[in-house]
Amino acid sequence: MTVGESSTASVGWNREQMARRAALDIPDGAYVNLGIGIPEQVAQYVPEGREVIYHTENGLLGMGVPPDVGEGDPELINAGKRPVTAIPGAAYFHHADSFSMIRGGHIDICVLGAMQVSQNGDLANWSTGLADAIPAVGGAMDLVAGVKTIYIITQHCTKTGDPKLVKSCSYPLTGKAVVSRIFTDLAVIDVTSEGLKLVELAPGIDPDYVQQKTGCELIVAGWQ
Amino acid sequence: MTVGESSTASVGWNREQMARRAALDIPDGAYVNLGIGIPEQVAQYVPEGREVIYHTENGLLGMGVPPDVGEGDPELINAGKRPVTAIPGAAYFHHADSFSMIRGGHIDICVLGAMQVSQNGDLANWSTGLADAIPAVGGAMDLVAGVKTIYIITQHCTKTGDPKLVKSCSYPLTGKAVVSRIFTDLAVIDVTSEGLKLVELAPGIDPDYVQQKTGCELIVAGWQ
Amino acid sequence: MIDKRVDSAAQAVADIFDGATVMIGGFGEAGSPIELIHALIDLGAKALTVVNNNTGSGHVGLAALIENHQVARMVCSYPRTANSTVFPDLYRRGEIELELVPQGTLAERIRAGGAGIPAFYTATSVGTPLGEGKEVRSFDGRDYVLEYGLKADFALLKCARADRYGNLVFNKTARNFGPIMAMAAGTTIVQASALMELGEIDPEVVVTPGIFVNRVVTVANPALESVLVNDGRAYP
Amino acid sequence: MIDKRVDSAAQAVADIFDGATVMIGGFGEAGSPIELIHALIDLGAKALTVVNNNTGSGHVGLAALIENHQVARMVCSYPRTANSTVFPDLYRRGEIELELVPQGTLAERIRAGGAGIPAFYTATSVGTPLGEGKEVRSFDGRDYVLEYGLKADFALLKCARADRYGNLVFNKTARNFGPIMAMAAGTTIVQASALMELGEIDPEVVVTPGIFVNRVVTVANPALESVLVNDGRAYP
Repeated sequence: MTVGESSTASVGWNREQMARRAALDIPDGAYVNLGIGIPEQVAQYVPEGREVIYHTENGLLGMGVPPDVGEGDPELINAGKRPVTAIPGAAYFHHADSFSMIRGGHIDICVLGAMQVSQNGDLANWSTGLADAIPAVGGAMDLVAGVKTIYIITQHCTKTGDPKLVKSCSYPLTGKAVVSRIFTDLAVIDVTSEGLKLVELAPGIDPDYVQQKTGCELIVAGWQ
Repeated sequence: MTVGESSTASVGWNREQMARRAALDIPDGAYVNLGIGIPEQVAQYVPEGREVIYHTENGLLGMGVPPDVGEGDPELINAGKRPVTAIPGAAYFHHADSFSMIRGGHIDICVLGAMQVSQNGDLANWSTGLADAIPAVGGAMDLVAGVKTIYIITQHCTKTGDPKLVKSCSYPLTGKAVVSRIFTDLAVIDVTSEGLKLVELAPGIDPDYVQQKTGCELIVAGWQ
Repeated sequence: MIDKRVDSAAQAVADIFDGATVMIGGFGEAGSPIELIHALIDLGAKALTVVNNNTGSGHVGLAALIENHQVARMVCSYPRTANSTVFPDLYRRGEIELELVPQGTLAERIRAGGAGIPAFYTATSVGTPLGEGKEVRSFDGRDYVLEYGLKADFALLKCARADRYGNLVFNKTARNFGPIMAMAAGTTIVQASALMELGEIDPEVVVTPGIFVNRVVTVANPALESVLVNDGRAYP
Repeated sequence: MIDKRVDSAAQAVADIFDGATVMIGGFGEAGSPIELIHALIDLGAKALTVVNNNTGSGHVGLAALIENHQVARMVCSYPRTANSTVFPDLYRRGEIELELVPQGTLAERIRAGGAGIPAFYTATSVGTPLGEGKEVRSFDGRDYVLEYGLKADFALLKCARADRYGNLVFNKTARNFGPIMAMAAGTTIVQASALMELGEIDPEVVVTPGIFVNRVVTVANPALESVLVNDGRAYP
């Protein structure tokens, strides 16, 4: 399969590779909140030698790996309601304190999934806006409003091939101009004041292909 | 000495008796904050059989008696910065939590001193308003704005014989319409929607005498 | 004497009235006071407004309360669960109202309600559908929405240990909404897994001071929602 | 690796700059980080805005910092002490500014600053001179004033125990402003009486999670302000 074919089944990065790539951008000493789904996997791939503290908004700083099957406490869970552990040096706190960490700008990085990201960094990731959908927002709006740096991990296009990086989001917004960097199966893209800028390509992908799969103009100036 | 003489040196209640009288109005189970000075003494005189929990706004619920001389921890103090103890069942907390108890209406009774109380319950107890005075308010404004019931213990008149219960406070206010009941050396007086109402007299004091020492009309209807 | 202990969950919730606003602690099953919720189902109070982060799972606990048509209105941030259609079904049929609040705004509104703060500003939801219709104000060049403190008539909470003054400590991430709901409710009702003597909880580690708590009932071995759901249980 | 330990108080405060806003923990001597304050006197940074409940006592700690003409402006609730004329003298001579804030409003403003709340409403000070000029708004028929969140460049705090992540626990009523100032400062500097290994502080009893702390210096036997004052000591 070569670049330019419509199926993306095996081009670019797979989910694990996307998480691995995002993990490279988590610096030593960072306080990090990881969204449910692929973002959660980022923790597994942070390069050795970096000490990173994970925050889960339900009330734990210093979240560790999941417990072994059959182990764990049903009251020690993450924001996705899955069992986790606490590392030495962890702390528990209530929801208002937890969201003070978020709203007050104390968390360095949050990695989230996306339904759409616009060229100015607007994020839509909580609702299709369909009439019969049950709206559910959780902590997404607080995270994007409060965390210093928002990273997005997402497939470049929807399952039906529509671009998720767009001029303007058609889905209800989670926050306006909040995204810093986007990790997709095809590329790493920064949100800049001039628009979306290509930073890195997945192996075998070229800028034209990424542009073709993107719903707004990509800045590729200086790209080799 | 008989009622009506200008010296009040030995008429009415003394400071201990004022504190004793106020203590009668602290019910079993109350959460109470006591101001510095005579109000502090109230705790000694709460009738036996009543369990009262004392809050000190610097961060302790369940304040106990002062430690023996030479005992105590210099970091276990009350709002007057004097050493105290903590009873079994006490709790420490930070200032924002402590004033949440106050502002949120969780404290039942606060007993404070006064420079002036007006007939509608305005309280002045923090500043003379003089140009060279160093203004200092502490928690007084928070307490009167937040605690359910504000009791005042005060001499009926100033050292120079001026009434402290007045039509309208001339000193800067601590809060408007906040006082419920006033315990003076001469009487117990309630703040009602019609004005200050005589509730009880110190031994040997008659209503006319109290009225004479009061800067606004006293309701004495029904008084024997 | 201050003794906030009551003998049974039934007694603890007995005065919850039709139309009351009830905050229910828990994030998922962590901290969910399932025995108190079941007592509220037994009591049958109706037309409740319930504040909880979620809408329960399976057919027990909060989901069962909703399924029993006792809840007229939910205030929550995430009314979806993988294993329950109770809320979605009622919502789609128009039989239950929903006030959707971002999770951090929900927490801060509850904390404000308990702290005597009638309103505050937050950047969360600005420029989104959940910010629509809200008063917007700019501070230092950034827009914020005005949000209001949230209070309740009752709170139902679960904790690990309590004493007769109502001092509480929680278990791990079951702490979540407990301390702030305790502050925001007129009557705070707690089920404790263990009851301690006064002084057995170190004053340095008390999480919720007793001033915020009205009733404590000991439920030594509380049911786990996930276990009940996996067993296919329904309440009542 | 996350290691917030620094070797000395001097090193901990070395980047405090002229004109900085510095929150200093403590209520009276309880929680007063006297060694950090003395290091700030040695450093000599000037034109500081200092946020503290009081203005110090005697001629040590905060009073000495003020006496050394390093403070241009105090934000506090109670700038009087029985045993210090340092602040009153400078204030009467017009050599130091004062922003007087009710104690609970001060605490809530600091907490708001740390929690990302730019402003909130409180009933405290309504109808008083301290409420004059403030925006008033009515909620449910009661008047409230608008108050703004308060942040600082630095916080200087004292705690009982800390670990290398910056997790803190305090001693009794020395907790006072520590946890909220830690949240509100860009750089939070803490003197700990004891340094613990990671995990030695139970996650259930951490009062200030390390995310709010930047530097920890161990001061094993901190001086007591009252002892220094009684001994007639002055700093430097």
